[in-house]
Amino acid sequence: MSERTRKIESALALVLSTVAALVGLFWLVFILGDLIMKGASALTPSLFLHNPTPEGVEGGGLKNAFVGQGLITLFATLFGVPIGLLGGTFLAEYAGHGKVTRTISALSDIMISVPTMVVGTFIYAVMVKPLGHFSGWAGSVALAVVMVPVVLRTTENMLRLVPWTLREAAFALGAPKYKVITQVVYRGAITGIFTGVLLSIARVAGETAPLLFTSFSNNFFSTDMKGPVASLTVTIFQYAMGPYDDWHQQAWAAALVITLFILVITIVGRIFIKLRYGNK
Amino acid sequence: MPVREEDFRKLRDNLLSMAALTQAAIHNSVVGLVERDQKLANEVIQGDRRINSLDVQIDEECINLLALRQPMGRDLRFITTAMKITTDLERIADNAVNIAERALELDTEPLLKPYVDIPRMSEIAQNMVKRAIDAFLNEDVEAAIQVIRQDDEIDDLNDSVLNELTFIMTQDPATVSRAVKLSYVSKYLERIGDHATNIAEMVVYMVKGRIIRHMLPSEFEKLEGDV
Amino acid sequence: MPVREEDFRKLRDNLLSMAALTQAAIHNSVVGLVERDQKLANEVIQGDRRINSLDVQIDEECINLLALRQPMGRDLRFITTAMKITTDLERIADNAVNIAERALELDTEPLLKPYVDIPRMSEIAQNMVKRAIDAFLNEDVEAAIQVIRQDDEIDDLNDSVLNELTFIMTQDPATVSRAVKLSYVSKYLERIGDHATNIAEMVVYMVKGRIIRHMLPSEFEKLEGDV
Amino acid sequence: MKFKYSPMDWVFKVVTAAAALTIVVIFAGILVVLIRESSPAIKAFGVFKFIFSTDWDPVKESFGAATNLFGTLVTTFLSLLLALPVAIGIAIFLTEIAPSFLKGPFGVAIEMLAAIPSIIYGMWGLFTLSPLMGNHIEPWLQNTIGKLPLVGILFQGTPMGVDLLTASLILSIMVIPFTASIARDAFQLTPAIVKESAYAMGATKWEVVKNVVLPYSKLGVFGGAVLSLGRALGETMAVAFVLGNNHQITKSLFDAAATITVTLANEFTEASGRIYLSSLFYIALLLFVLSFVLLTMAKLLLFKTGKQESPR
Amino acid sequence: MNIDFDVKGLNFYYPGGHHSLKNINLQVYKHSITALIGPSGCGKTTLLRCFNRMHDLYPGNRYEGEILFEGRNILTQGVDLISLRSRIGMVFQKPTPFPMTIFDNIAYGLKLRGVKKRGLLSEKVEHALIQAALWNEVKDKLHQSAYALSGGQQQRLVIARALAVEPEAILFDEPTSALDPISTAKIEELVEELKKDVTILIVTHNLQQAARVSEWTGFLMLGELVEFEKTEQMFTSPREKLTEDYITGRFG
Amino acid sequence: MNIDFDVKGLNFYYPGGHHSLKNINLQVYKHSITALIGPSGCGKTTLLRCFNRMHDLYPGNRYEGEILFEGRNILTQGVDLISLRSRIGMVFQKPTPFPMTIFDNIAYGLKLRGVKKRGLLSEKVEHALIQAALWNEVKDKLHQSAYALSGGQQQRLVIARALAVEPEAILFDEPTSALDPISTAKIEELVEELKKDVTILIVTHNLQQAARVSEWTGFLMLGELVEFEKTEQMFTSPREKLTEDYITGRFG
Ligand SMILES: Nc1ncnc2c1ncn2[C@@H]1O[C@H](COP(=O)(O)OP(=O)(O)OP(=O)(O)O)[C@@H](O)[C@H]1O
Ligand SMILES: Nc1ncnc2c1ncn2[C@@H]1O[C@H](COP(=O)(O)OP(=O)(O)OP(=O)(O)O)[C@@H](O)[C@H]1O
Ligand SMILES: [Mg+2]
Ligand SMILES: [Mg+2]
Ligand SMILES: O=P([O-])([O-])[O-]
Repeated sequence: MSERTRKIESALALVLSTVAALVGLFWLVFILGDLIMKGASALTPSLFLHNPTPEGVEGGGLKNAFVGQGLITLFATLFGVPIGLLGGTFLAEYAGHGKVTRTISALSDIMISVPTMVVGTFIYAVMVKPLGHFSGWAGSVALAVVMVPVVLRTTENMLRLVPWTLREAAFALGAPKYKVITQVVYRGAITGIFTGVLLSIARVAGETAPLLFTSFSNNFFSTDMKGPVASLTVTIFQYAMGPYDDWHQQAWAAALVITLFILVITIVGRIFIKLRYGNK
Repeated sequence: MPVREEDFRKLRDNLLSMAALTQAAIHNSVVGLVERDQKLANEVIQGDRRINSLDVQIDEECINLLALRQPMGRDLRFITTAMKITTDLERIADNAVNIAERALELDTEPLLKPYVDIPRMSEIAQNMVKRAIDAFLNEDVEAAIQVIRQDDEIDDLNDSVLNELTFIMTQDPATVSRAVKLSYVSKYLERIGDHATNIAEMVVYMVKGRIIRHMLPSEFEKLEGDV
Repeated sequence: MPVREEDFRKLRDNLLSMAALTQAAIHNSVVGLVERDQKLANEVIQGDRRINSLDVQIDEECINLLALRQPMGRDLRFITTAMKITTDLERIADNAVNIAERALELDTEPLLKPYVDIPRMSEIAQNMVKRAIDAFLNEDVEAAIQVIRQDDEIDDLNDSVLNELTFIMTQDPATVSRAVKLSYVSKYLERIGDHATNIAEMVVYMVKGRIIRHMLPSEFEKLEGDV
Repeated sequence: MKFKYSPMDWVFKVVTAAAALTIVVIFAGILVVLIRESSPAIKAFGVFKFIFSTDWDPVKESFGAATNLFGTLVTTFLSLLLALPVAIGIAIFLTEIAPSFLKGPFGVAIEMLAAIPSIIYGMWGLFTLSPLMGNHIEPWLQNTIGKLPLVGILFQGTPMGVDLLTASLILSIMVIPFTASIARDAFQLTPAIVKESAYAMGATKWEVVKNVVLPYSKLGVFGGAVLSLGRALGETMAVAFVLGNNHQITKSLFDAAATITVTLANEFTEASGRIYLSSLFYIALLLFVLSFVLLTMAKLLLFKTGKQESPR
Repeated sequence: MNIDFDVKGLNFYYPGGHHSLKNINLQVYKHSITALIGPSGCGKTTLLRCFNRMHDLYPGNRYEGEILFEGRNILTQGVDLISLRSRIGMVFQKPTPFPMTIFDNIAYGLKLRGVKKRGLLSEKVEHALIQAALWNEVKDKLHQSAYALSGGQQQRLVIARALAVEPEAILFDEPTSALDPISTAKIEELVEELKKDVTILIVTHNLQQAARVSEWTGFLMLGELVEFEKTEQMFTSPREKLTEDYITGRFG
Repeated sequence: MNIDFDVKGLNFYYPGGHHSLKNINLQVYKHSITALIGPSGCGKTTLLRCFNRMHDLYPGNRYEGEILFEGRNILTQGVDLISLRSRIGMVFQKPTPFPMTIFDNIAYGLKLRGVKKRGLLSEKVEHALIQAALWNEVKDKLHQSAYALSGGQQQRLVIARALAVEPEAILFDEPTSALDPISTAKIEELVEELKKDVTILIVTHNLQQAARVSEWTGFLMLGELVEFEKTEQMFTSPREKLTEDYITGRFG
């Protein structure tokens, strides 16, 4: 190949990549733009302050779904994060690189990618069917199940990023192991772990599938976790499928809210990571 | 890598001691001769051990510094020069011992003639040694060049002493043994001057980073111009 | 860090050349004296420049090696020893020049007596120089110790030459000037022996890593036992 | 030699170990529960028969997974086909081409695309993309590529916008940022000096990318692709709206279809009858096993390649 | 000179029976600097890590023989590793500041020992920083993260951290191999300074460094201690041919 | 001796106007080894990277002055960087094997130049590996990944890769600072060997290394070339007081 053809080939490839980038950008602008346009108009105070009106009746809001979503996500976080965190700690700090660790790590990786729909059916079978009714708890547990492997793996990875010499340095000062972990290693990985937690919240906040058959939905305001609890995502699903323009409007608005929530969390998380690990 | 100030100080101190002892040896050997002071002459002979051991010590220090500090540039030249200088100092002291030995021998014989030139030579020699070492420690090229010049004085004195002694011997065979010994003393002092000159030359090399020993006079003049 | 074989080879070659030239100088100066060969004597005097420049060159090589290769252990000892050895070799050559100068002076005067001891001393001196340098290059302590022993022979010869000359002078004042010069020649050869001894002592130090110069005989004996 | 534990050390270790074991428990739990719940259907339809049967008749209570599997596999495959080149292009643009002031914002934009929840994609697909596809793009495709021999088959039927193609497109849009950011991260792991080395030999920018950056990060990119595959495989909400949930195996991309996840989302809560619900559990089990097998294979593969030539 | 550590017939085996130290015998003198040199993989680090039993962090490592420290063998089962390690500091190849403020880094070891009073802590932190020649550079930012310091400063911080608990000895494992020459020079100066108060063992790849800082040098090869000697002796006229060949660069 | 590079009044500015090289003048002689030394941040790397215009990879860098290479100024706009760089090799601080087999690594530059014949490639690859003193160690695994080699071998591989295209000059940027002493010695030996065929410019932090391998040495400080000199002269009796102080360790 002559130098000329090499240069032309190079230029061509670069143009194609740029086009690909523009395609990606196009979709983002398209989707977000659409979402904002359609969602912003329904973004009224009453959306947050009122509960849904009966089917077919205009007006009302999604207060129940906002509160329900908050509750479910909160409890999911309370269940999932400690387990993931401690589990990740075990893998990184105690189990070394042996078979047990590798198996659990691999299982977690697989669990991260396992369809969340399956988790929904699983929780349905163990928590909803035996009791005979949907419940907020079931929703929280389902989301927690989705969260655990995510938190566990990020924790493990972040802890492994902490150089071994740092631990040895702490041991060399005469610190017992649990102190080494809690006082030195955790601190070294704190930003990473925190980001992992944030991202896992962002991840489950947008989940619909695991909630469909667990917390289900509730047209009324309810903070009773023992019964069905409304959630934004399931509500969006129902409203979008529904026949009323009014529902569609509210679905768009809810979609906008939840998307913004997730985007903010994600961006904050990324910023943390960037500050800490200086990802070029 | 840096040679530490304290290493240098130690080296300097030892060199100064060695130079001082050497000067004293020259002085005492000649005084021993002139004043027929056997004790002094014997002291010089005894004292040589101390000078020898300083020589060894300085050499060892220098080798240690070379091994342990990897000196470069000026420091390297300083240390290698120190090693070579001690050889000369030690040799100067040996010459002083030789003078002291001759002094002891001559002490058993009557005075040949009053000593005039030899004490003079001794003074010049001591002065040269002192100044050469100072020039070394102060890295002072000009002082060193003056030392080199001074050597001519001592050479001239030596020539005149030899001529005189040869004359005396031819006049009176009985003086031969004493005169030969005295000619040796003069020769020893001349040698001391040579060694001091050597030291001075090495100082010039050290400071200028160039070797002037064995230079042609013309080259030498040129160098002086640079100072 | 490794000093390269080629650096050593060059250093060795230069040292060998210097030693060979020095030996030749001793040989030629004495032959010049004995056979009244002015040309040879002049050659020695001229030839000294070459030896001097080798001295400078070897010193520079050594300093460069110290600066550029940071030698340690044996290599360091070899290089520092080489630096000190050249001083002695150069001095040996100077002594040969002195002999040559005396040879030229004596050439204008009648023969004092047939030369017997002086050629003998010259041979021993040359032999000592050669063996000392060989001992250095081969790091051979035993050979070096033999050189140190040999010095006694030359010292004894020097003493007997001096006695004889003193006797001659006292007998016949006309001989004084020549006899004094001859005594110097003998003294120069004795000095050459001393320098060769010096070299040999440094070899022992280099190899054994200990300094034997200026040791008491008793210490020295002990050391020999180790060899 | 044993390390001396203080009591707190012991407690801490046991607690963390228990937490780690939760993963195993959940995993095993899912497997066991799903098998238990689907056992009536397993008994009724067996394994092979179920997989290859195209029946999905709640009335006759005759069920088979073939249509669901077909939809799942086709959408997954197509979406990846559409997404990969674009994703890698984006990654190249981000690491090698974009001027530094663009890198940051653009990277964030791509990550935002990845963070948008799938339900949003679904809704957007339903309300915006699907009409667009049905009214404009698909007819146009039919008139161009559809006229070609062989591939033409894929573009027959009435373009409705609720079909395999739209679903795959939505999936690919979802998967693009995901794959792109993994690929970009992998690209960025190429040390600057290795790239500089190639430039220093007189390579062009594309040659550096092709010969150094891509090979250097191929494992990472491959891993990203597999993860994307897993994503696409298990995605529910993005396709739930635009696939039509029609249990059929079709030749044309313009036909509606069903995937396992869509079927579950639409029918689970309404399923009446033991066998119907059990069959739904059965396909959930199949999905679980499918993704498990796929991800395991990918892991093993990655592990093997990783062992063979990991940069030190 | 007092003997601080007396290593007698020490053997060390990594898991799988890799015999990494073979019958090591040496004495480390109190308040002296002892360097360990030798080719890569000869066991320098392995030997160093015996002195504070760092090997016990990983399973399957086995010691034989004795290291007497104040007359007691620290290699026996019953030794309290936590208190042993709090008496013998260690500094690693790369700086290992903890993810805390500068102050907390230094105070960490003290807190482990139960020192809680703020005043006492401040005092000891200051003292340690002064000892480590870092005080002037950090006194205005004690409560900033330790990661804000440069590599060389971090390494001195780590040394200060080790010093704060007033250890009897400090083990250095190639403490400057990740640093630039200026920082290296500072650390070397500091190490020399420290020997007034502590016994120092230092592993280094760099012969020149061993030559510069240490008083005693041990040369290891293939897990054996070939020679142990006064440093000057070692580098100018070692006893063993192997040592000679190593220091003159005859082999790596 | 022929002049290979003639640097005249070179100034270099990083983006933001940081003036990193100030009026540099020096001559690099053909088939000689020239070392660049100086304290951290003095501009050694910056200077080296002017010779193959690596700075052009990043925006905002600016050259002033000239570097004549075969009489032509390589700092002008019109210069074809691709062909310039294919004539001047470069070796970095860390080994940079490409993610290919050993063979392909070496063949890479040749392939870029359009060499396709398998026979010719093999021959040139072998030749380059022999030149880089690596042939014996890798001849049985030419088709294994280059990452399987040790750090030192990788660095020699990178040198072989640079050699394969028969460059006129090779730029080395601290080529051994990531290597152990044995590998370092091998690379140094190799570099000395190479000057028979190529002109060598080497940046090093290690004075001893500059002393060992180079024939000419340039000492940089704060972006200025303080002294440029025969290496022996530089290390035994430099002209400038600054140089003297630097080499004797009076300052960093
Ligand atoms: N964790 C380990 N398990 C098994 N063998 C090991 C382990 N660590 C080191 N070794 C082996 O023990 C020997 C000594 O290793 P050590 O790290 O002490 O060498 P070193 O002298 O410090 O080398 P370096 O200069 O490269 O740091 C080597 O052969 C090494 O391969
Ligand atoms: N990309 C850059 N942008 C701005 N300034 C830079 C850049 N790279 C280097 N500099 C500055 O230019 C000066 C010279 O840097 P350079 O890397 O050439 O130094 P060096 O002598 O190679 O140092 P070292 O020995 O640490 O490698 C330094 O002050 C540095 O801060
Ligand atoms: Mg080590
Ligand atoms: Mg640099
Ligand atoms: O020792 P010298 O013979 O030169 O005086």
